[in-house]
Amino acid sequence: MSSIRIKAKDRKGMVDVKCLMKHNMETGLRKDKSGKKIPEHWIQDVTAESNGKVVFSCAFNTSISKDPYLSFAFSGKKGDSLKVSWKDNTGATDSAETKIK
Amino acid sequence: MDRRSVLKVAGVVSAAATALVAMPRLAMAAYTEKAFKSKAGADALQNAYGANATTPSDQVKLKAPDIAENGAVVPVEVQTDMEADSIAILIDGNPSPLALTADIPAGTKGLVKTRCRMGKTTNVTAVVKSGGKLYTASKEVKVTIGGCGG
Amino acid sequence: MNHGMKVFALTCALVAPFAVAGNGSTAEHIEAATAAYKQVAKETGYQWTVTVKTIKAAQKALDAGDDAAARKLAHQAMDLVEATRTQAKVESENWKMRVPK
Amino acid sequence: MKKIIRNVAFGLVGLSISAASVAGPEEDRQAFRKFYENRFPQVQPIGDFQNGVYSILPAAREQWEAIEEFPPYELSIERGEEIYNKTFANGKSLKDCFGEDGAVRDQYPHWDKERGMVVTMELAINECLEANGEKPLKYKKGAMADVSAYMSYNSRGQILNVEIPSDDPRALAAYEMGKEQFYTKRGQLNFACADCHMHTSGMNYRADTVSPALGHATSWPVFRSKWQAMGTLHRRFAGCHNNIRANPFKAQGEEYRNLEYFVTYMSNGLEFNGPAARK
Repeated sequence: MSSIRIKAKDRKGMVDVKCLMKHNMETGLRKDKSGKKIPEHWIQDVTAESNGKVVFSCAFNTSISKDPYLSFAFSGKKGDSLKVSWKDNTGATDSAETKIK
Repeated sequence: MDRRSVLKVAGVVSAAATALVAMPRLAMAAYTEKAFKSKAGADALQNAYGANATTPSDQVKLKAPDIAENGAVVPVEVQTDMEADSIAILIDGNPSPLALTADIPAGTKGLVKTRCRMGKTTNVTAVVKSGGKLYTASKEVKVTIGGCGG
Repeated sequence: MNHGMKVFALTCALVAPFAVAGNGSTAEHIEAATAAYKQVAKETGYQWTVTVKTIKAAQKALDAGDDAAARKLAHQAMDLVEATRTQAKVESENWKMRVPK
Repeated sequence: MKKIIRNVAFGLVGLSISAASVAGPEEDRQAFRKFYENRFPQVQPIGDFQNGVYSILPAAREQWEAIEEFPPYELSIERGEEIYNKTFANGKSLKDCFGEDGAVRDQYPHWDKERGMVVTMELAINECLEANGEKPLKYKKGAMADVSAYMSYNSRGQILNVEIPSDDPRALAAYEMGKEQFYTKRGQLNFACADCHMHTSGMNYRADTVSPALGHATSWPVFRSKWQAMGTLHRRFAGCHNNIRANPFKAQGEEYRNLEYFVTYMSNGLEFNGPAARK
């Protein structure tokens, strides 16, 4: 299952998007039980595409909370597709797609 | 807007440098080491936008709590009715202040909501890039530790 | 320390916690505090985390060869056990006055 | 250290002893509810106490509402749903114990007359697992909190209605034990649940405002920002006891089950709205 949960709703032509991305967002400042620093590991880039066109993109620092939440809005309509994807500092990626409600 | 943070952001540039150098607009906001690892807000803006002269504006709406319930999850919302190209969130007191930059293509609302980590009581600044200029709004968010719940 | 001595130490501890302070080895004092702690817990259900911590600290000091510090901590633990016992006794009636009428 | 002890002991001895309470559970509940109505008249309607400390703290409520926009416990509900629908080795599943969607919150905690004990939902989940040859889950967090979150989510809107059957004096005794727990000072810091969550509710302990106890039982399990994870009610009980330097009791042991019986009964009439996010 994807690490991304998307809720996208058409409100009079504006699509209200809410996403939650499951990710530890390690800051690199935390230590594990043995006192060793846990290396930083975080989502750097998030991109949202609707019907193949980029409608929103952003870059995160490690100061975005664990399991990042992101909300934005763009003009679109019910039934359109919305794909959200992320890439973290290790190069790992994930994406999820939904139909706008 | 807290005056000190304006000064801090604005102080590094000379008065003459208020006009921004025209930058080729990036198609997407992308993580850059230079901007996100900067230790000062002004440097972060310089590295992200090629300029760091800012103007406080009531057109930039920043929603953040006066007292954070938990510094690990502070809800922050930036919204503007201006024609925004980009939105950024700066948390002054964090080791690297720039928390987020968002690219706002045409047809997308000048809005971003997220949850941030804050190490201590400090100013949160919302930055909106519009018409080649940077507009800001900021407020102090208190972070408390202790008691039973925190 | 055999069982008889343990009971003896415990009895001393319960009857007059300070009387025992000058006699016996530090190890015995720690054991007496531990036994008293368990006894009060069994009788009343009242246990303080700080007592356990103090007993552990006493043992650690003893293991490290700091007899004086260990002895002091053992006595502190015994005081805490006594305070726990007092709390249990007083509360067996006093809780009722906090019930709204 | 000695000074603290002396002060504690002095405080204890200094208290006067009042007459024993003789009221029954229903009178208790009404007096309990009235206490909070008088203390927080701004909480309207009374059902809003289901939102815990946010019912009395408008500034914190705004942040909480922002978190509830996409609450972190949704991931837990999903995991819980998977566990709930998973087929056991014997071909059965949790559905065979709790129905298609597990919306059974309003049946717990209840008095089990046959066994003479309070049964909570989490206890019942493990009993179902064990009866079917499955491994029981740990009570405070993880998979148990997830299953509980899923079942709780499906139970939203149910009205708390804990019963203390009058034909079994042991049920009343269990309730009384829970009640005594709630009002009894424990730990080195010498606090009763009621000291913080009743008599100083709404006031600050260092940086934190203490929540009212009315509504305490309506929203579990909870995703706590402090934990960065889910936890059950008994996890929180243990956390509170640790805070006041009292050794916590065992999760799902008699003490905490009876305490849950009491606090849930006190919130009878409120709506169940778990799982929830808390600071």
